[in-house]
Amino acid sequence: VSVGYLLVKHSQSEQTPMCPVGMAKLWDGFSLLYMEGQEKAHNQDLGLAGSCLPRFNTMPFLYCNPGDICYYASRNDKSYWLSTTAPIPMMPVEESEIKPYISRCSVCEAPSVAIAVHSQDITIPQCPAGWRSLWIGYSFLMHTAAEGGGQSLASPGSCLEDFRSTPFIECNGAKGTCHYFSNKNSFWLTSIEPSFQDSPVAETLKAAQLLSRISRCQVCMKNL
Amino acid sequence: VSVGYLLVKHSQSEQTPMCPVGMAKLWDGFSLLYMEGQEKAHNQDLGLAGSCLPRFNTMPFLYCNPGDICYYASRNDKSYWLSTTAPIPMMPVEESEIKPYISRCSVCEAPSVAIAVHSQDITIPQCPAGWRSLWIGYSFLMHTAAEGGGQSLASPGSCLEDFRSTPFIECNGAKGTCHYFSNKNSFWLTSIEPSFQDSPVAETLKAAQLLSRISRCQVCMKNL
Amino acid sequence: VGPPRPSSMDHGFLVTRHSQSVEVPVCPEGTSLIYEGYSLLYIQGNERSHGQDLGTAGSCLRKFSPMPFLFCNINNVCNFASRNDYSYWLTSPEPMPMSMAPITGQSIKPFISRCSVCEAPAMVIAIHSQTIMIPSCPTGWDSLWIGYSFVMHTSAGAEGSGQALASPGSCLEEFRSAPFIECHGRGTCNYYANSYSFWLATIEESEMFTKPVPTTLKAGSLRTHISRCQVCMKRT
Amino acid sequence: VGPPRPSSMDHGFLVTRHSQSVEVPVCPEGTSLIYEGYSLLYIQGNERSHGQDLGTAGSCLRKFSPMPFLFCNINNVCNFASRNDYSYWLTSPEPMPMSMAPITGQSIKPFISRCSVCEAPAMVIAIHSQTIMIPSCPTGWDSLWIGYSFVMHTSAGAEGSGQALASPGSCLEEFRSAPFIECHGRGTCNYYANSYSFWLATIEESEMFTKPVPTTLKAGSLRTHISRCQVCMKRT
Amino acid sequence: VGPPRPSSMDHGFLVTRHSQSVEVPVCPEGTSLIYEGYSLLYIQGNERSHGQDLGTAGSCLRKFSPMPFLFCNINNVCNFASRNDYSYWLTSPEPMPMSMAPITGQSIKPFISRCSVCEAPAMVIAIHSQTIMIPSCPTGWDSLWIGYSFVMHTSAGAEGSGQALASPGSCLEEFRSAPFIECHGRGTCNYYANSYSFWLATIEESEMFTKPVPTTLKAGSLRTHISRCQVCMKRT
Amino acid sequence: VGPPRPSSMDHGFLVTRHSQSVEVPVCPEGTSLIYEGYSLLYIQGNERSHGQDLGTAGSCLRKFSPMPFLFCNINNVCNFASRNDYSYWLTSPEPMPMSMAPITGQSIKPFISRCSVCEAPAMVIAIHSQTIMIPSCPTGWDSLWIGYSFVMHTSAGAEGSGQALASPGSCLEEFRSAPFIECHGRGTCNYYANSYSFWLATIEESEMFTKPVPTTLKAGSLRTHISRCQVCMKRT
Repeated sequence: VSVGYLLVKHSQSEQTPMCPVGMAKLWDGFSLLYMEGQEKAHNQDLGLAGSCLPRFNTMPFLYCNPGDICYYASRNDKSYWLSTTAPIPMMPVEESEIKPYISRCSVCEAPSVAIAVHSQDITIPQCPAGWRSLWIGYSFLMHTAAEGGGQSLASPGSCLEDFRSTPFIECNGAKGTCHYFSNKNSFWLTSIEPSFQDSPVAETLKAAQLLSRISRCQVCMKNL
Repeated sequence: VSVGYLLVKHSQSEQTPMCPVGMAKLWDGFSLLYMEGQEKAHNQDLGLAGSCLPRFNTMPFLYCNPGDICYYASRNDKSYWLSTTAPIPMMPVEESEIKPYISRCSVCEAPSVAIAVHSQDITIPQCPAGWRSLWIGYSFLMHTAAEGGGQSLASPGSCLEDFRSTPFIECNGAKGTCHYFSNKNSFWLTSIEPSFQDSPVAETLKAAQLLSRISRCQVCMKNL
Repeated sequence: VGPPRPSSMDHGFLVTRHSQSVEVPVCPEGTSLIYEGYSLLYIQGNERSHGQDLGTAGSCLRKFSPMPFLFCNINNVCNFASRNDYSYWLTSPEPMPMSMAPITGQSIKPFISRCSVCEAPAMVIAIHSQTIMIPSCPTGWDSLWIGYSFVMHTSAGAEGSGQALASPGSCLEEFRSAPFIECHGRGTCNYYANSYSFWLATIEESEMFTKPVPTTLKAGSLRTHISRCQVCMKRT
Repeated sequence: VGPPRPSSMDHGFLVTRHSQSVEVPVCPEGTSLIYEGYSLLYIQGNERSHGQDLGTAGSCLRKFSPMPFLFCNINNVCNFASRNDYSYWLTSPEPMPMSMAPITGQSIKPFISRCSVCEAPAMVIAIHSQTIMIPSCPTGWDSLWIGYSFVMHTSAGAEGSGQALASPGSCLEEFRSAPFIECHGRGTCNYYANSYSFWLATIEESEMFTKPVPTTLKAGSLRTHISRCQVCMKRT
Repeated sequence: VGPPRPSSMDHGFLVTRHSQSVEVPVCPEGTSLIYEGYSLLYIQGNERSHGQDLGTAGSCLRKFSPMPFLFCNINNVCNFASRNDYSYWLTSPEPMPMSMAPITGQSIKPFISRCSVCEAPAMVIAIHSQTIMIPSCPTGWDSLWIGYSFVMHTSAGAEGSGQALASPGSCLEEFRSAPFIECHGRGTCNYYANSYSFWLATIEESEMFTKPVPTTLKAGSLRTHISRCQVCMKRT
Repeated sequence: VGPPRPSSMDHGFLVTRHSQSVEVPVCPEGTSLIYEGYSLLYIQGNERSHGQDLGTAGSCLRKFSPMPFLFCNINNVCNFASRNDYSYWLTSPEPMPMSMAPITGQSIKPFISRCSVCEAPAMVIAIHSQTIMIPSCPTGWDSLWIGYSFVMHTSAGAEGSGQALASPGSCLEEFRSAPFIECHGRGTCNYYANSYSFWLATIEESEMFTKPVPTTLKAGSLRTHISRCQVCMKRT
């Protein structure tokens, strides 16, 4: 009966997440957000299995030139990973110090399609009739750090269980180090009132108020 | 005798700077660092008179299209200005609150050419024989905020009298507001030891240590 | 939300339809409505754009705002509508006011296209003919709608995004040379001359490997070089 | 909506296969042909690139042209092949002429890879080993083909695009250091030195958190550091 | 190094003047001609632009070609006119043909502005009023010409460049909404809707710190918001 | 630093000369040395490049480091050599090691070009012929050196910068297809295939308005299409 839908879970912590009851795990790994080669970003949707890489390295790829020559870790390429709640380090971390910062993930085989729904409100949106909830979260739209990328709002990757202002970390490939640099921005859907808002009022939110404007979401799976 | 060399002084404060003794002031104004139209930055070298604009506005320019149509303040263009030491505001500032944040400048007529020399060291470099000192400072190389620009290292604009980690402020044209957003980076020449350094060691510097690695500079004018 | 369906057959495929008008579009036959919204094309923050595939539910936001997002830095500070960011939306045929001044407030509403997210019993794809003929659906697939082959778009800063050509989002029912509008956080929307829309072109079979002939098309003949497409759903 | 059907029924999953040669590829066992075409990797207009996932039907255009698209501005004017835009296509192993001059006209044809869009009864995914060993398909999944882990590509202006790593498009059957060619609106195609292809690298389990060792690979040893992959289809 | 000279001696200051017409401009009074040429604004290679300051001799190329440069890679190969690069030139008031088709060959000539590089006895600067009044030269400086405050320009890919505001290049004698044209390596030139020119705006003294009022200007009123400027030379 | 000069004549014009070798260049006749250093072309931080004009003293850094700068954020934190930033330097003719592996440590030194900053009594400019003939200096100007017309360069991320064509920095004494090297903060330098150098091309008088003929030049004939130049100083 199953036709092989995949569901990807990211723990945003050092623990490997569990697959929902009744779903088999195909593999687990590390939560890759995007990579940057030759200063060009290539994004992975967190809802697709490609964002769960079985092995981690600050430099998970190499590149080749016409003329049969390939280079590994010889230029300034980078990788970006979903991060954990480990405290922001003062200095870039390296070697085994990196491990606590990288989120883990699992790829599960699901009986049907999973989607994200967003309330654009601080209330949790309902799943459509005939769909059941997998998890609730915050509406993660996009990320930048010089280059950047984003999530499809229909994908479960756009619904992160934990909100934080540092959802991802930068690893400098050939240096073998990872760090939060201050040019990282994360973009989130906001709450909108009324449903056709024509003149937004500028706001700056600090620590405790942050959650007052972040849209909520739910990941839903079709019941069979 | 004078052939009309110009010297530009930026106060990095709310006061209009004075021209050095014996030099006439041509005009004074506000310290424009760069502007951004259609997401493309256009930089002004702080050592050239174009960086001292007689009038300030968050939107000092307009743009035109083929087909005889021009637009003022109708899209998301920006301007960036050297800033003062006024404390970083919590919220974007607007209207008369902006004034204390914008550095002032004067354009002076000089008898000969002025240049910057950089020590790449924490000691102050000497002026070449036959040149006299105008001011000493810190070696300001480049700035980014999504887009960005830089200074010619031969220009007096690359030698800022005051070092700070927030040397410039962003003004959002049509909104009429200015703010320090956290993606602003300033780039400075470092001290280098020995004179041919082949393997730099990574460092992260905080508050009090900052000056321990910033190169010093001097602006010198040819004696006649 | 529609009559009961044999749930053991549906796996939860979604397809999004955009009316390119102020009317909420009806779901194609054989599919049922999940929710309706406003047609988001892409956003741009910190000079970087991020697009939504028009065939997915992500392009149909339940609520409209000229600034539907905020951004946070690593120091636990978030900024809303305080920088020069952009959102782009599909539009209705509403003509711009003669003054060409930016539109604000409630007068934005007539410009924004509506959309519906519909649940389908099977996969939905787009087929492109690369000619002015409408392509047929493959055997065993049924037509949902026909349209024009929309492939990418750029605007401020030459940023933009594009459609996956196999997605129904690459087959827009209406062709317009200005299919989307730009909105700013301060509550204004407008059309700009550097908004470009890119469409698959028609290619004659015999001219596939010959040098393309540069052509400028003007009002009246625009559609002569635009590829047609059909959106098809697997028959179940 | 229709009579009861067997649960193993088709939902219309598509998978695209690229031959990286002038031969049209056969559809993998268990799948059936929808249509065939030419292997489009990405286009670039107004200096902005837009890629197609090689695992989707959007990467298989039925017709080839060095300039398969046009663009329109908001004043009802469309331009075809009149500005400096690009298209990029997967290639065959055909060697470049010694002169390295751009190729034009019918001599382009031997360079362009062919593709088939195939309908599959279930989901098709790519699995990457990040070693030089070919990974196994998960239990209950069957192999369609094996290949090398292709992740992204850049060319003119350091623009480019990439593959979703779970998509079959990220598993190319042939490894080449120059897997794609650049074509221009004026009817020429060529390889350029700043065309880069990016591949997943091999990583030893024990070296996951250690500093990578810079390595330069030359003809003969290229494949020693390229991750292998397998494309698998759920057995139904 | 040499005998004593009069202090008012020449040091070799150069100033470049652009006619924005097909006539070679005359050097301003008090300066003498070094050479004449064609008015290059900027080039764009590998999607990156590089501009010349219009006040310097670098903006006056003695010869015109739609592709005045070539590029080399590290393998000792140079390519000329074989990729999609651009050059941009100041233009004359020549109107575009009605067809809006790209212009080629000898018909390009009437569109390209001419320039003269002149030697001056002292420094030459531009002064901008940021009002519609022409600013005076400082005491002791003489006027060379008056104009409009031209500050930057963007075109394909939102790339472009700009003028140093103290350079005479930032004071263009003619205001036009389309002051430059785009040329391609394949020998064509044209105007495009995303060619933007940026000019200093007028600012009322009393409104320096107030929120700007968005304005759209159309034929007839264009000049009401454009800052004026004067180019001045130190009297010696 | 040199013999006494009649100081009342000099206004302090500086000109920078690059040897493109490991030898410190001598100052041209009539000028005197201010200081010597290493030939910086441009830096790149946060994916954005910033160039130095090779004719100015800013391109001659007294000290070399693969990472000659640091950056600070608005929270009073500065980072040195901890991110993936770049510096680019003019090079000597030293051939790369066969392995093409990045060079590190003291073996970097033989690759980096040296420079001298010299004080001149009058203005120094570059004149370009746009032919293979060396152009003459204008009447009343003396030659300092001859070279090849270097106009811009791009590398990682298609970023880069360029030379003002009136500056002596646009006239490089040696032509090489790889005139500069890339260095990284972790202490490595190397040549990369997407490092492009752009040069003014030769243009026949009679072909100024004709369509350029695409040409690929290889070792041996490279110089046949590169414009020549001369650097001239006003005679005082």
